[in-house]
Amino acid sequence: GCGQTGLSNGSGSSDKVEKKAPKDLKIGVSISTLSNPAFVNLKNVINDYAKGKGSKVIISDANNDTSKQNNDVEDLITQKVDALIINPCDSSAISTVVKKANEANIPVVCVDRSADSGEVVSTVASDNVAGGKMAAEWLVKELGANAKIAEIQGIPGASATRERGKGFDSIGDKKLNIVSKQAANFDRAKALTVTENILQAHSDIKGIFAQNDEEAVGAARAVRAAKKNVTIIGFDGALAALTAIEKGQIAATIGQQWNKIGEESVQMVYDHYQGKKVPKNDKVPVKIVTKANVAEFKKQVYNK
Amino acid sequence: MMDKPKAKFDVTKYMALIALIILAIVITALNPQFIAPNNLMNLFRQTSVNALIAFGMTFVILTSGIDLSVGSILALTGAITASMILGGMPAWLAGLIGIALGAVLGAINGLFITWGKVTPFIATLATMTIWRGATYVFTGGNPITGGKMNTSFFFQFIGQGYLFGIPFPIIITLIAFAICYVLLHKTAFGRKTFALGGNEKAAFVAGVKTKKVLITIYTISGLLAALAGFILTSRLGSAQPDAGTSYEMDAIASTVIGGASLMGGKGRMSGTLVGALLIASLSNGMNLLGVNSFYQQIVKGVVILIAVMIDSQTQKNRD
Amino acid sequence: MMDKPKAKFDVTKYMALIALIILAIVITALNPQFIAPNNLMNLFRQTSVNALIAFGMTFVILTSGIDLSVGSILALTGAITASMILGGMPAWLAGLIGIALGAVLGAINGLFITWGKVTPFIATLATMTIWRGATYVFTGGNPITGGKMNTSFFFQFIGQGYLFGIPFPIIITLIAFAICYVLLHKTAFGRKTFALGGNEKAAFVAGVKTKKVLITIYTISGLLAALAGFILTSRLGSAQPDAGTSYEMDAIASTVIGGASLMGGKGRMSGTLVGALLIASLSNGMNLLGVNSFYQQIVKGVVILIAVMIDSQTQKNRD
Amino acid sequence: MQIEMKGIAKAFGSNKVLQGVNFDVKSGEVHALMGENGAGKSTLMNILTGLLQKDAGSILIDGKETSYSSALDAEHHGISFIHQEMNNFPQMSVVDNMFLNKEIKTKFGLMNQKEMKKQAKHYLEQLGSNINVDQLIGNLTVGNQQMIEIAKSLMTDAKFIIMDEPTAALTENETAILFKTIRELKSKGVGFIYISHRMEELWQICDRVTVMRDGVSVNTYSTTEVKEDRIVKDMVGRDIGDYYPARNPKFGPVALKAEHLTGAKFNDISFEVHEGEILGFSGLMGAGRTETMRALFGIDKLKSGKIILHGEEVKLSSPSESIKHGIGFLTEDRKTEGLVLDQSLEDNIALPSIDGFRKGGIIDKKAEDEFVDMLMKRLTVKAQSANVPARSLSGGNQQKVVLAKWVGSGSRVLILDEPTRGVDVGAKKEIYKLMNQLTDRNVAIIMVSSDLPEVLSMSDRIKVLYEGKEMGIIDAKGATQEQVMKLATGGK
Ligand SMILES: Nc1ncnc2c1ncn2[C@@H]1O[C@H](COP(=O)(O)OP(=O)(O)OP(=O)(O)O)[C@@H](O)[C@H]1O
Ligand SMILES: Nc1ncnc2c1ncn2[C@@H]1O[C@H](COP(=O)(O)OP(=O)(O)OP(=O)(O)O)[C@@H](O)[C@H]1O
Ligand SMILES: O[C@@H]1[C@H](O)[C@H](O)CO[C@H]1O
Ligand SMILES: [Mg+2]
Ligand SMILES: [Mg+2]
Repeated sequence: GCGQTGLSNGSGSSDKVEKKAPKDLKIGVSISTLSNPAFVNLKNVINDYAKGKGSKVIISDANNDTSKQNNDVEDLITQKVDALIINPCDSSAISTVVKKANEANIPVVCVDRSADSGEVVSTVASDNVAGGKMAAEWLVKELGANAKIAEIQGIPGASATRERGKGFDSIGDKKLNIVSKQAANFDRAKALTVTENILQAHSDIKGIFAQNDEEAVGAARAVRAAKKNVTIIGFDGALAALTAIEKGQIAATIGQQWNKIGEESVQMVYDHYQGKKVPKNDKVPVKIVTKANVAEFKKQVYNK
Repeated sequence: MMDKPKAKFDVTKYMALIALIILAIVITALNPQFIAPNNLMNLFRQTSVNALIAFGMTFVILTSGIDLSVGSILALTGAITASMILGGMPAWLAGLIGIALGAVLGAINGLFITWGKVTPFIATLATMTIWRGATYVFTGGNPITGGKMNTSFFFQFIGQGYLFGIPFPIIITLIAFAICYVLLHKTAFGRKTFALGGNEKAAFVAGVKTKKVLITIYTISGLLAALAGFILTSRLGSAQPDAGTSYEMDAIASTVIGGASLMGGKGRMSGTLVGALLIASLSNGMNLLGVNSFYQQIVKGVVILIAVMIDSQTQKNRD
Repeated sequence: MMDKPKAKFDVTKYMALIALIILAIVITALNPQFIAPNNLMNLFRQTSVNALIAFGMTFVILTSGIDLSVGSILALTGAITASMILGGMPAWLAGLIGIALGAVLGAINGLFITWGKVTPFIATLATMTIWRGATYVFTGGNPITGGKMNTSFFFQFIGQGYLFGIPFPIIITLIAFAICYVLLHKTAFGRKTFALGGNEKAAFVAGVKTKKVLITIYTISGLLAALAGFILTSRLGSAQPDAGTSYEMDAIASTVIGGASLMGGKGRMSGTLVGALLIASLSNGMNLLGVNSFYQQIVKGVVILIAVMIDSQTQKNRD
Repeated sequence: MQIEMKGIAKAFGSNKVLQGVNFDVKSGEVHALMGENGAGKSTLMNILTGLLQKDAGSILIDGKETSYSSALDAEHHGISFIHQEMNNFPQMSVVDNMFLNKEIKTKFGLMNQKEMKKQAKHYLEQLGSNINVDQLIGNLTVGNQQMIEIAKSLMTDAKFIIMDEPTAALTENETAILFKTIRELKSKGVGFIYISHRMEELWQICDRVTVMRDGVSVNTYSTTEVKEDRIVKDMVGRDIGDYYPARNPKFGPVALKAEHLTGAKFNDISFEVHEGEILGFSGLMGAGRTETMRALFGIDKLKSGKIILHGEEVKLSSPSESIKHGIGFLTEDRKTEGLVLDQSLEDNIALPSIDGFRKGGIIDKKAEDEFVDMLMKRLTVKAQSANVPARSLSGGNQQKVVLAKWVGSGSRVLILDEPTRGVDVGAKKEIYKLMNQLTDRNVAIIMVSSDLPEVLSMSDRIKVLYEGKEMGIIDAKGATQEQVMKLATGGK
């Protein structure tokens, strides 16, 4: 038999869009997981901002499962949403549904992580590679060149793990002495155990780079319990980490501006429907947060 | 004296189907989108990966076994297939090799269980961990994607193509269903599977080569998991190192909702298909209704429980 | 004519212990840090959460049951306890209520299994999903932390304190072990557990109230999971909504490595403790040796497989 | 004290097992309950002790209508039941088995192991036994396991003890000790209900005897005024010659020859069976007959020995190979090894032959239906249809289903282990007729049986085993029970 493939090569970006006001928009949001406070916060920011402007919002949670996320997005397309804001579990695996959205002429905005292919209106994310580099440079500055440090990695294979690792190692491999790299899956309990063991094997480490703040908080507990003096830097700027910085349990974190990331991703949708030109790549700057500027960051990002 | 009336219509056999129909009606009433042809196609496509795994799981569960390693087999074979395609091998060949590898991994489970005398739960728990680790080692933790995977028509067709307007994964699933159905219900092998599950000792004494049958069954399970992995890789355009995590639970749930008993000896392929559809409809439907994902889990658990309780309550001859 | 010799020393009973000792020697040879008192304290503390859950699992597995819901019970009770502490309740009272709640959740499993006639695997698979969903609903996906949790001495002491230089979680675990050991091996209840697992019908004929015993056992499992949750919450200073995910697998593995049979009727509390130590030593040791976490999984799977295969091969009376 | 059971009736589905049984027993007497396999003796006792509920009739204890809710309830009221089938926990020690659910506790609620051991030893010593109470009960001989069951009922201070075939597994020595114990307890006022197939025991130990047949109590006698032939007649309802169909064997060549078979529980067993012959295997429980047959058929491992089938040496390392060579094996326990109880008669009957129904890989359902139909007719299986689960049939009909599957698989050598165990009188006779039909068609049959009259009447030659060794072979014609029993208990 002769088959039709339906593999048209995505012609998503139509130059002429039918203009729509925010209150006429139904926005589908697919979040990679809601078991991470960073994303819960992101979801809330998106939700509040969009609802505040009168849009309808439908949210789904992929539970960190790439194929569930594809199903979720398909189901959002079925519901004829006007736009999709996707926080991909994985940049490569999301591409096929992005293409599907393209076929259905639904504009897509990626948030926090990008899509490898398919047409997206915009990608709003922190620059993870830059953040990784920033963390390494900061450690070099604080602890001096060749300081012994350990790297606690995120979920193996996750784009955040790869990118942060890549950025960090690009500097760290040369200027630091990375004695241990262990995965703790972005998980606090896992990071606690892993850190306990790292401290055992390398009792003389001076610093730890944790690829997210959950891990940083877990690592800090291990360090405190072992009564060691280790400089910890996390990644996220999550509330728990900010509190820990205030208390001096964590030295620093690479702060992502979640409020900006969330709001801008929604704004991209609005701008698109106003016929405005939107930047393909919206790199929201990350900044290093230490005791010195934690209050300011907290105010800025969480309004607290 | 033998020409007594045929066994009468047994409603308990159709509990899962009735539940599925009721569910479909309820969801449709709340959101008619549900039965839009487009959504049905989505739904069936969303069912396919789990259904394929569940078909294999049905054989396994019929023998009172369990296969926890399916998700890891899916991931490992998917990754290897993807890397072979990237390396330039024709996609059909890479797919075949991946599926054959799945069969081998399944057979290894069977060997541990029969010759190694390890209970299925532990044997497949161990291989689940091992193959997952192997997948991470093989991929270095990175998804495998790009290159020829984006250009091979065959590869893309498997997960994303249409034939006569029907998504190709659905067609593969239906073919697999037909084969499994015949295998289980119409062949000597299927009979032996049932006999073994009903009473392994009696089956052995009656000449069933129980080890051979068991190894074959775990081989089928591995093969189908790899086939599911091929489809998934094609759907996602990428092989994820953590693909298939906890898929075994959905497959087991589908099988059990479809009327199979974890004690073995009881189950039907059509029941499993219905069970898989029910689970997929639940997610799809709740997504359409905009049910909060947290509540989705609760609802799913409750539905499994109710389905199984109705089933066990309507069985008279339990224990 | 009847004076048979006493049962001779049975090496198969100590397989797990021998494996643990060999493992410890190998790791120490590669990195002497392993037996530093400091690391041993770490190791034991790292064992405690899994060990507590595994103690409960031992009762469950002895009856040929399984409890997949322990991780979810841990998370839900942990979250509720934490929020009560935040709300101003004294930590000891919140802890007690959380643990009691764990017992209730366990009892619910028992009710589904006995009165609902749902097989343990499915019943606890369903409640695993339900309680996890409930945890997410309750926490909104956010960890519960801060406030009084940071100031309550009692609360912090549970997971982080020391008594006579020994981390308090270790002390709790040892006490729980002693109680479970006595309960299983020295009381009538324990005898009934064994009997029920060995031959449920005969136990019933002998007048054992099988339903009551089963419900009690799942209650114990839930209670210990909640206790583990309390310790974990205190250790982390925070209740995580996804805490305990897949902890059931480690608990089952510990129990089985310790010599229990998933077919029921066989198992010992001391074996489970050894099994839990073996699993913890494996992670701890491999971390110390800087083994890549990908390979860690493979090694863990292989070790489980080997431990269980040695056990099943040295058993003559299998089936 | 007195127990009276009046007009007791009980049916399992359509199988009316008890249809009006009257029975009574008083303190200080031993009242025997006799009846063929399947007459309903065990069922009656299960009803008395609350394990089963009666459909009709009444139970009076000292004239007061009573019914027990459970075995434990009955035990609390002084009625203890030593079951025919071992109800124990092989993975648990002797003392744990004895005290299950009656654990002695210290004041802290813990088990008082020391005291329990002491008492366990004490009760076993009363029976003249000094079994090590710490060892696993599964490692004991059947006889010793039986002893423990008896000790268990001594423990409960029972006022009435029911013994369901207690001596079936005991040696003469052990039996003598048991009888001594019974007499002692009797003199202390304990009453016994004593079920046995051993006729001579009636006059050794019993005061009265009630005979049951087909679920009805036929007669009750005082043992001092009744003779054996009367009881046999009551039991079977006709002359015994009538009961066992006559055999007119025509032996063909040797079908199967076993040489020096040695396995885990038997040593150096040799025999041959001819086409058309029924070779009986007799011995006490635990003599190793079943083990021999299992190893021969390839279920268990044979340590050494040769098997020659129709003149050619064969290796039978698995049942499937034995079946390929035309051997069939009806196992002694049809529930655990003979049938897949929840599957249909058709599935069960066709199982060993299923590969033969393949047509292009698919089962030819029509041919299978015809095959099963033919076999069910030939073996007169009574069932609603071939599609009902095996579980729903009566024991006798279940046994016929197992036979049907072996007949259907074209067995030329049939091993029948306890072919009429738990089979009712009518069905029993049909099975005998069937065995005759099979041997008429030159099938060779090896029949293991613990039922002496059956062995004597149906076998052509009788091989006797004792503790895993062969004691000799006798020509069944003119052989007596004494002759066989003597060999079976180790005498020469
Ligand atoms: N639970 C049951 N379900 C169905 N049928 C049963 C059940 N228990 C017993 N029977 C049937 O009831 C009949 C009587 O069985 P019972 O065990 O009482 O005989 P018995 O007189 O004790 O025989 P034996 O001398 O062999 O022990 C048999 O035909 C048996 O198959
Ligand atoms: N499952 C078992 N576990 C342990 N010992 C067993 C088992 N089955 C049989 N035996 C033992 O093996 C020996 C031989 O038993 P076997 O069953 O072969 O005897 P038999 O002559 O067929 O007697 P019967 O079948 O009447 O009990 C006995 O000592 C018996 O106690
Ligand atoms: O940016 C997010 C957060 O850092 C999270 O903690 C892990 O995944 C990353 O993508
Ligand atoms: Mg009986
Ligand atoms: Mg026997």
